Amino acid sequence: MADDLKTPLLDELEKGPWPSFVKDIKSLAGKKEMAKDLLRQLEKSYEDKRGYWKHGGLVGVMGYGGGVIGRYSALPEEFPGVSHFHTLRINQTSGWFYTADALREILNIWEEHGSGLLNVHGSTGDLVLLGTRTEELEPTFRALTEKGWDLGGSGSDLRTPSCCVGPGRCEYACYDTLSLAYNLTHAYQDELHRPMFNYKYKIKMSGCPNDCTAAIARSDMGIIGIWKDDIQVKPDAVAEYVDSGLDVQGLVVENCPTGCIELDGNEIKIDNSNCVKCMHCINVMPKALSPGKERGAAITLGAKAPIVEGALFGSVIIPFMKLEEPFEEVHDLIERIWEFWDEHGTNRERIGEFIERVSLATFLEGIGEKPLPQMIKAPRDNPYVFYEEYYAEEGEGEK
Amino acid sequence: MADDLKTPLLDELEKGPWPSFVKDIKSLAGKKEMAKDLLRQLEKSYEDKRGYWKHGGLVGVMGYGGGVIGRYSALPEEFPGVSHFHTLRINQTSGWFYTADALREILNIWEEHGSGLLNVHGSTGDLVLLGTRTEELEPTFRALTEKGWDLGGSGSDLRTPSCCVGPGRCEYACYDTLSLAYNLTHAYQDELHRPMFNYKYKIKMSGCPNDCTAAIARSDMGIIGIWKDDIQVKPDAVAEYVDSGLDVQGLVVENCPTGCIELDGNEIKIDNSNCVKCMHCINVMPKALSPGKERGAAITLGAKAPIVEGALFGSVIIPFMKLEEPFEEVHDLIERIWEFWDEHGTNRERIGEFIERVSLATFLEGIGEKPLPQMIKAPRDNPYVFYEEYYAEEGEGEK
Amino acid sequence: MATEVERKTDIGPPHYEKFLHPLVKENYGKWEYHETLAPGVLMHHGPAGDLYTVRVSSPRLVSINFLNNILDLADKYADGYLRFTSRNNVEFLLANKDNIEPLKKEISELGLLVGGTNNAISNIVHTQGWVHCHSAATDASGLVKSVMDELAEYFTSQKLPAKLRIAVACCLNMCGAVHASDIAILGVHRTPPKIDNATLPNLCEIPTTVASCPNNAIRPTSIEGKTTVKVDEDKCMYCGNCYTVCPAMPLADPLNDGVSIWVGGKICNARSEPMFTKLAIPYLPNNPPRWPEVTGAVKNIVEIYAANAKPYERVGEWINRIGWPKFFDLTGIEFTKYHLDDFRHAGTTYRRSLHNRY
Amino acid sequence: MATEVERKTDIGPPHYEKFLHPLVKENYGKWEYHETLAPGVLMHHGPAGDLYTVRVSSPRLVSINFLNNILDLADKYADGYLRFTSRNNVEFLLANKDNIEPLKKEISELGLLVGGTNNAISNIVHTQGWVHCHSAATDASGLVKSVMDELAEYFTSQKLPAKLRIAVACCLNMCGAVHASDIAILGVHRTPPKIDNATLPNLCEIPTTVASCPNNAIRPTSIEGKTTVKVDEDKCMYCGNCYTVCPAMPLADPLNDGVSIWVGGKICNARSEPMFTKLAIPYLPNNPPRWPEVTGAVKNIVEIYAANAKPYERVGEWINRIGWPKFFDLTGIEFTKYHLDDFRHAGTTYRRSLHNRY
Ligand code: SRM
Ligand code: SRM
Ligand code: SRM
Ligand code: SRM
Ligand code: SF4
Ligand code: SF4
Ligand code: SF4
Ligand code: SF4
Ligand code: SF4
Ligand code: SF4
Ligand code: SF4
Ligand code: SF4
Repeated sequence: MADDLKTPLLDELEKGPWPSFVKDIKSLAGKKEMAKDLLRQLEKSYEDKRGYWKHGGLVGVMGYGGGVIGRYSALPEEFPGVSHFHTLRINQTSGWFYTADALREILNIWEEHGSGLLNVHGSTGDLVLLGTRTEELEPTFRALTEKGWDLGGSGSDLRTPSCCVGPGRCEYACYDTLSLAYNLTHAYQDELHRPMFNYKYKIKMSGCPNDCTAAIARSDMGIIGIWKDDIQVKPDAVAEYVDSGLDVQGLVVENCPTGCIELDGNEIKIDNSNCVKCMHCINVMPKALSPGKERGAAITLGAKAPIVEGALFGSVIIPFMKLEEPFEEVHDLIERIWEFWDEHGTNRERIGEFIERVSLATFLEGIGEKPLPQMIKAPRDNPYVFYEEYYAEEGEGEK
Repeated sequence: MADDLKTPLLDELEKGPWPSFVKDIKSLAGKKEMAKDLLRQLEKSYEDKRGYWKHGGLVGVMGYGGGVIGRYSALPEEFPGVSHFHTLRINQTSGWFYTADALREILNIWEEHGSGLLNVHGSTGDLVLLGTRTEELEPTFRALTEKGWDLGGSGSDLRTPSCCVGPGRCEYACYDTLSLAYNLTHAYQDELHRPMFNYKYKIKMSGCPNDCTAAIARSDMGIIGIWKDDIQVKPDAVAEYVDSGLDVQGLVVENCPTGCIELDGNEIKIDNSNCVKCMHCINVMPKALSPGKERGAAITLGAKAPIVEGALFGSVIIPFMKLEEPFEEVHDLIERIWEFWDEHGTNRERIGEFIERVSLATFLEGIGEKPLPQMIKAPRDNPYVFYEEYYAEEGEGEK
Repeated sequence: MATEVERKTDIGPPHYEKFLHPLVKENYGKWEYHETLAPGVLMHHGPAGDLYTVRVSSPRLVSINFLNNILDLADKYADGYLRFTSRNNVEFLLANKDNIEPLKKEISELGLLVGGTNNAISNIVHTQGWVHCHSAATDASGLVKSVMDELAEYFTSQKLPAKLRIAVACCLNMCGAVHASDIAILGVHRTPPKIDNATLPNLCEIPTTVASCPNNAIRPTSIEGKTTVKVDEDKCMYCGNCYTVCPAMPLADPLNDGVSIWVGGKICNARSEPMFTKLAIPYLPNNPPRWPEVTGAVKNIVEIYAANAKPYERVGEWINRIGWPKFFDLTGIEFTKYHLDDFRHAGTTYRRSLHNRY
Repeated sequence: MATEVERKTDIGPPHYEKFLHPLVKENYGKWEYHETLAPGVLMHHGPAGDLYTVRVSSPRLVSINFLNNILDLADKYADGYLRFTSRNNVEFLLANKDNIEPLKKEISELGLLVGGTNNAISNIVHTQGWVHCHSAATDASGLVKSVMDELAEYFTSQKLPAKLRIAVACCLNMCGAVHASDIAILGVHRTPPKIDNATLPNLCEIPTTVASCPNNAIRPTSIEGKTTVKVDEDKCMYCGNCYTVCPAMPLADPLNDGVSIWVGGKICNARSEPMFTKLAIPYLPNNPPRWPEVTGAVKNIVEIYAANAKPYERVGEWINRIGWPKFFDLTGIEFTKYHLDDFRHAGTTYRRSLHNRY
């Protein structure tokens, strides 16, 4: 540790059982002026209770409009090591699977070109290389692409799609999340790298309603695995659970949101017509129960954080779609959505706010989908219907 | 029946098991030109599929601004009998209790001065005398007051308060609805008869959460009986229900919205800390269960029909208030509410819309009540808090 | 006008105690429990003795003749005491159990029905319609008569899974219970107000009229030098608020006015919280005198509900259990874009979870 | 820059198959079930054999040193395969059960924790804070470290009633999961933007800046002949959207910035539908480096929840069962006017029924 580094406040964060980011940054402070000045500036933030970063400028790599977040210290004289401190967002792999060797290649590049600090991963899913100078961006990018890595999204573009581990390690996956994430990221390279949308557009893919990527809360478009038919039941395994002492009545039956499970001795009966595919019973008894055989995904639109009309969860636009390679139906849908949003959305209007503004009915019409009762919690309760058909003296009409 | 009365369409409504208003109006057609022309005009409406009434004008009795709804036929030449067809709204009695003799006095007055037609009762609760001429209004009023009857509300005033049968015939009544309705109607005669509010203000009183007057849906102020302590249980009577074959488990326990009842053989145990006073268990087993002993009412504000911001249910402003004669606490509350609404509300803005516009927090401050978690379903989920306390260099402040 | 007596005002309604049956007075606030002896017949038990209530249908729009008949029965069987309910039924209050049957007989001779208690369809809360209101898009009394003729068996029996409350209102003002009923029938306009430019400038205050529109569809304009208003037809959703404020903007339109059907509202707190009524059928034609499309639609919903709901499950509770897709499925009602909310809180009605039935 | 090779663009991420352990490839899409062998250790059973996952804490903000250590362990115990989770934990994928214990030992020697599975508090989803973002009202990494130090035992055990997900975000943009977490910690500003009139006219487009405010608090104004903006302080609710659009309107205010605490959100559809997080504590001071008020408040909520919830009941489900009044009661958190919603759909949060606990 450099002896000119005095960070008494941050030093407090080296204590305690949880791994310490301070310790980790310090481990680089000897070789990286950037790491050292980051700690110094952060120490000052801890003293003064405020950040010292300037609003980012327009920096990036040639031909791309996204993937880099510009960042400059507000105190560059005091902390020259972080006078530039831009991040690069690198497309992670589907499901965040890596080999040690592949990751080492990235680390080596980053050791050479940047701060040596990373976020593994960013909240959207990217591998975030945290902190480098403007003049290093292009060389870093070149080195990365040579090893097969590309930048992710930022700004008003398609953001790096992300997906759960899915069929890679999960028995619940109702479609191949890894394959779809790969497919979409490649299909929409232009949209990912060249911001031309009204605002950001995030896609998250979860293989089942457990939604381990938080698609319903954090993605403009959520593609969430689901099934249409009956839950698959292995009666022997049910009996085993019961015999093993699992309180199936209390923990499973009584927690079913629609009360559609009945336990009779060590047999269960599910009224699948009332099952809302919540996953709970399957989660508790994975050896005995699994999603049905008619599998696919529901597609939701519009989730986002609260800026500015309040946070939204995604809302179901396609209650069920079969998902099979080459995923043409998904492409077709995505393109219809983007086209309509592009034409009628306004600047900085996320798709969720857009749908609320133009109304779900108009939106469905715009993208060419029929209204279905699965898209709503309940029909309208107010009588303010914009009737479009009417009768005129001469016969029937439409406004 | 007058033989010049041809109403082939309306005649269809004389058939069928449900009592026929047409038959009833016809029974007067011989003696009342008003009834006859009402039928004729109505027949025309049935032919043409539209009403033939003109927008009411300003008619009433001297010194009152409400209680009369003016109405004129749009076709006075064709239907002179209903060229004027005003209604008088008469204050019903608490709980709509009458004696035959008292009602006969009203009927006699109405036979003399009006159409002989009535609504028993109007949706707000008044006894509605349906159809008379402008010049009859004052004599009718005089005759009515002589017999002890007064007009109800209309326009932007306090509307006729109404209440459920309550302690008059219901074992569930948590306070004396009849007495409070009488008390309020008399206490606020001026507000009832002289419209000076921003808009109408309806008060409905139900003795328990069954809410047999629909206070939560149809009154700007709902006063709904409730208790705070434990449901009273008669164990013997519970056992009797069980023994008699009532499916207490299926019909009571499993229908409790918070699952706070347990049935053990023929004993029940209620976790009253989780009971939300929904009444269901008491409704199913009235001989065995009854509301607790610490009784009073919850007070809700703001219910209304959809014009113009959408329908509202009342929202809890006072989670619990003891209600005992002379009801001073209620008066005090009502006056604080009216004062604040009067000062800050706008024209044609019901109290429910007013609260939503200024916000519940502001409203509570305005009427001098503290915020309580019982007033909401859940705290805010958006982060747009208008913080009012802040620190300035010189110390603490408040905006 | 005979001798001049002082004119009274602000006397308020008479004290209710005058109208309480002696048995009611004695049991006042001390009632212990009640039982339903038969459809329309209740027994309330109190320390001073049992009170018997006989509940009788009323069209609500009645004549003095109707009431005189009722009052005579009250004198004959109920010691002259009676009351009306919050849903406009008549209730005879009897101290003597033996009077129940003779009273029922005479009621029936008058062409009236006994019932409406417990798991019945009680009287319909309704409004004025073409009988009295300028604003009506349909008639109320005729609709009620037509619907209740179809459903009378549910008034006189208690065979439904739970109480079923119906409301009728003749325009969007919803004078009554439409927004919180198991089934509601609502008169609707479907074309914008027709502006009477000849009278408007004299009859209406322009700023108030403009301000009355919740959707800012009304703009001031000038015709032949006089200030009047025009309506942006694309923004109008036919609420009628302008007409309430300005008589020169009527919405009535015989070709297009009609009726919409709503379901699933409730008021009481029993089990579930109060619920708003939701759109089931956006439009059915006005077809007087019998409105067969409306009565058919309502009866269909009642029967599907009766066949499928569990005991104590109100219409809205039943739909919440089976889900809206199933409701549309079972009733055969078409799901349309009109069912999708597009008003203020529309977003809160979207399905924002994966909980769905297919 | 060495020899000039053709610069590649738009190559997208590498194909995931390259990174799948052979056992994963064989079992791909054929997994049958899983078991949790110990906190942080999962076994997934597939026809080609069992896969063992060891989940390890990560501060997410890491150095190449940290990762190199991790990668060495992957080589040594997991045939060089690893993955990261959607909550930023590291997962080693082992074909050999015998490697679990030695791996755990080395992990612990590195000062890392194994856990986060099942009914645990998993890693905190968080954001940049004072480490990188211009917008931050607090630090994220320091808060996470402080909170997780307090709660580490819940990461390494599975003793909670259900999963408990925590999120931290350093400003209202909520880059992460704040709006749908069991517990969320949110950096807040409490004073309006301070306008830098010297630079604003050059840096910002006035109409865009004015339009950015959701509450119309921003108006154009002129100072010394230059067009700039002013803020109506009564209308500002400190959302920071103007600052995102216009750098000359910073909100940072060391005296007043701080942290709010939110509870009861969830994402998965298990049992109940996804729920938003709701306000629990409107404001706690920024007190670096350890934020004792915040860690204390979070720990209190976790412990009260742990002691009172039923199995499988997430924080929000627990609160829904016991009711908000009881939540405030049990946790001792003060209920204030700030808890009452006053934004767009505020009315939908009012208690519009009699269902209440006292
Ligand atoms: C780096 C990252 C946080 C992190 O530490 O992980 C991040 C950082 C920023 N986000 Fe974010 N967001 C990041 C994921 C998110 C997420 C989570 C997600 O994607 O799942 C959200 C919530 C979901 C959503 O999209 O709504 C999110 C919602 C926002 C918002 C609010 C958007 C809204 O509509 O409410 C803004 C503000 C904006 O867009 O103007 C924002 C803006 C920003 C900016 C660009 C700040 C700004 O105002 O310009 C931040 C740059 C910080 C910096 O210095 O690097 N960020 N941002 C995440 C991206 C890493 C990655 O690519 O993997
Ligand atoms: C007579 C009555 C209907 C009936 O047949 O029973 C009635 C009749 C009228 N109501 Fe009503 N309302 C009547 C009870 C109601 C109720 C029910 C209640 O009070 O429980 C409501 C719904 C609850 C509420 O107050 O919101 C009701 C909500 C309206 C509204 C919509 C108000 C709103 O804020 O949404 C209007 C329109 C207005 O106020 O401008 C309205 C307006 C009217 C007017 C005055 C028409 C108008 O636009 O000026 C009607 C006069 C009809 C006529 O020709 O007599 N009436 N009105 C009811 C009063 C009788 C009585 O005094 O007992
Ligand atoms: C007479 C009346 C009060 C009055 O002051 O006039 C009344 C009287 C009783 N109600 Fe009611 N209710 C009356 C209107 C209502 C209303 C208001 C309405 O319909 O507009 C409601 C709310 C309806 C709703 O939720 O939409 C109402 C919801 C109840 C309930 C809850 C029903 C449920 O959903 O479970 C009960 C409990 C029960 O039936 O056991 C109840 C129970 C009762 C009891 C049993 C109370 C008692 O112990 O005496 C009375 C006889 C019930 C019956 O008819 O079966 N009363 N009751 C009203 C009769 C109206 C009618 O002619 O049919
Ligand atoms: C690895 C990961 C997916 C990935 O692609 O990275 C994952 C993996 C699994 N999840 Fe998950 N979930 C993962 C994030 C999530 C998230 C998203 C989040 O936390 O932001 C959720 C939604 C959380 C929420 O509702 O707020 C999530 C909600 C679930 C649930 C539902 C829990 C519940 O409330 O009942 C289950 C079911 C269960 O645990 O039995 C589940 C079940 C599982 C299973 C058992 C699936 C399986 O059979 O393999 C996996 C191990 C669970 C465990 O950790 O105990 N997973 N899971 C994520 C691990 C994050 C971490 O490091 O802790
Ligand atoms: S979302 Fe479903 S399929 Fe994907 S990892 Fe989670 S539980 Fe498995
Ligand atoms: S998935 Fe959920 S709704 Fe369906 S049966 Fe299982 S617990 Fe019930
Ligand atoms: S509201 Fe309650 S007290 Fe009043 S009549 Fe109905 S059940 Fe009885
Ligand atoms: S009143 Fe309702 S909530 Fe309370 S115990 Fe009875 S059924 Fe349950
Ligand atoms: S509902 Fe409309 S038409 Fe019917 S009485 Fe009320 S205001 Fe008149
Ligand atoms: S009917 Fe309603 S929406 Fe149409 S112009 Fe009149 S006030 Fe506006
Ligand atoms: S939450 Fe706010 S401060 Fe934190 S990274 Fe996101 S934009 Fe920056
Ligand atoms: S912080 Fe938000 S509310 Fe305040 S001025 Fe800026 S944009 Fe408007």
